[in-house]
Amino acid sequence: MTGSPTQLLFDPLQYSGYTVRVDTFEGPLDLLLHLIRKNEMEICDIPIASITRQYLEYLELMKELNLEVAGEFLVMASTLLQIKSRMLLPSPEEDEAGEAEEQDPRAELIRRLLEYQRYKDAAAVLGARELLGRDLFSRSLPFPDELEEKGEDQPLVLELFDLVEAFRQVLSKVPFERFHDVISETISVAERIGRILDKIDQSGSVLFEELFDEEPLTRELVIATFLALLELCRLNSIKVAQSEPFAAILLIRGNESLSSEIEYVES
Amino acid sequence: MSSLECKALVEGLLFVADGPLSMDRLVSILPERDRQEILAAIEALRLDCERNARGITLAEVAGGYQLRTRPEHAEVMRRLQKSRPLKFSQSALESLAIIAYRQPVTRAEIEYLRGVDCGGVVKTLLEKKLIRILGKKDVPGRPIVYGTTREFLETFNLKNLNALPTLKEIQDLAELPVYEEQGELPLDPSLSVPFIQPLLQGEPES
Amino acid sequence: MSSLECKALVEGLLFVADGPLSMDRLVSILPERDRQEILAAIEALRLDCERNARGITLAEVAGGYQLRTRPEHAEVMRRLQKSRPLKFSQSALESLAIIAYRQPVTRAEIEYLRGVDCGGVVKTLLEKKLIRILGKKDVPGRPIVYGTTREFLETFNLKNLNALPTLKEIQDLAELPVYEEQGELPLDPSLSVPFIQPLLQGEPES
Repeated sequence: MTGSPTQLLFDPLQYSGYTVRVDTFEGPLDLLLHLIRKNEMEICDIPIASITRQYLEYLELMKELNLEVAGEFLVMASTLLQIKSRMLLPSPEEDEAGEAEEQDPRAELIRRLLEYQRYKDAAAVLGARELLGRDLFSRSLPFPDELEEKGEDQPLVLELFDLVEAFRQVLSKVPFERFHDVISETISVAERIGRILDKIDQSGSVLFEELFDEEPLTRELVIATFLALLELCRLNSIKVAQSEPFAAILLIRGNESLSSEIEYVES
Repeated sequence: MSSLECKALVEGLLFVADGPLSMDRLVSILPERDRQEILAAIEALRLDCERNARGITLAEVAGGYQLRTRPEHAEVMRRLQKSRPLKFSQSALESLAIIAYRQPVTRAEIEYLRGVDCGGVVKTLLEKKLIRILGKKDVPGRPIVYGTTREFLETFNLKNLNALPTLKEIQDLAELPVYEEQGELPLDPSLSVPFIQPLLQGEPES
Repeated sequence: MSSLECKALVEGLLFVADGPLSMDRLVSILPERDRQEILAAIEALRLDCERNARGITLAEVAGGYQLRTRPEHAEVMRRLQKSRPLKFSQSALESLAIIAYRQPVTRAEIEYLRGVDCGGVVKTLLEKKLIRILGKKDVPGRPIVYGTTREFLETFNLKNLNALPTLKEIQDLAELPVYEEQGELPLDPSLSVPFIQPLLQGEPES
């Protein structure tokens, strides 16, 4: 079972250029599966000392070949060493003997290997399908896209990712220092603005207290709602009214007319 | 003659469409025909394509119908294409498989299952529109969750997500020991075994 | 059988091509067939389309061959185009993104960020009910400020605005700092995790 890592991992008859082969493991789990298969081991009962030694030999080989070893491989190396050392501990004679089965230090690793094997197989099944653009072709003549050609009320095709990407592109063209912070903070205030306007528009007016009658009322929510309220007042979008001192505070829409504003946009 | 005409119309529509056409869409475009008639026309067209050694086939994909070339002609069709044929890396396929079977799924879950960083792959899959952002998960940190798209079904020639073989079926093929049903991944650092913590530290804070 | 196969190949090629294919082009794509054979296949395909009440015809145009829908079906084909889901232009998407992420925002601010006039796009977004007027900003000129609507959230299937992915979350995907973490390999027992060190000394060789 021992030998130089090169012989161990790469049968020269099988792989003529092993330096290329080295790079093809998807990650530590893939490498472990490879070693298990190569040694005809059972995933469910991995000889941890042997597999650890081979795994480390492989990393050593990568190092000798001056290949970069990704962090994940190192994390797995210390995991293996840790499991190995735990296997050597005398099993603790706890009174909860029923859980002895669970105490196998390899259990989590085995679970992950089995799970990874499942998705690796699923990936192979996916890759073996008849793929559009590789095995099958359809016509590729998209209609010209134009939002401007409106008229009918057609559903919109929009992906969130496109929206974020569009924003990222915009910002990448703009001097950065002016637009770095705020985003996440702004959003919750903006969200409160939307909520308040929705509430007012639904019934024409809303009581101040009603702004705070929802959800788990967190400190942040109260602050954001209040900031939103101030912002809306500043924008003259809503008015705050009270029939007499200490009476309920009522919020109503400001007296701006929407139609004139849309015309303003056009100009 | 009417049914022949309906078949011709359906063929023309499928020919012109820039993606699979659903039955609902066909019904709304052809209000003069009823659903039954359109279904019959599709069936007749499918048979036509099979029987008469046509160069195209009628596929049922992504919840609709689409005309496609025959798989046995792939090599010749590729000669016509200017762009290089579609190719998936192992990491893209593995990530896609995980997203397809476990959606909605977070990036951390994909990385836990694959044991490696998947940010770059996820980004590429998003750009190719094979996956999409479904929303955010209701756990601390509110991570983004991902799922597959209609384009995924189109590309992988699937009628719908249920047309994917189940993991159990795949496992039986591979004759692996059967493993328990899909459960929550132990991604909460406080619950998980110590060794995955270092991986999680590289996670984006949100 | 070979001529049937040739006809099918030609049909597939004309189906996939994004323009008319000349005879020379067909000959170069199908070097296994001679020109005469291809010409016969085209003629057979043309007859097929005419005789069998197909939805497509083979037209000879601009020095090449092309499959087209039948002229008498034009009206129905136009209905398909009209019922197409709308895709967003890049300018509409960018403006919507700015409004979503920076609301409440003025048109001048959108235009500052995009560097172009946005009046038309803003109007369209208002008509699509994706954005709305929140009010007027208390600065000279009292410009209108915009924000997103409930329809916006529904379109993107978002629970609320907090569910919008942040730029950071997307940017984190693209970074590839995997190799940055490269450190010493824990190959030497004296370098490995301290607490297991004593145990390693008693390690049996397998």
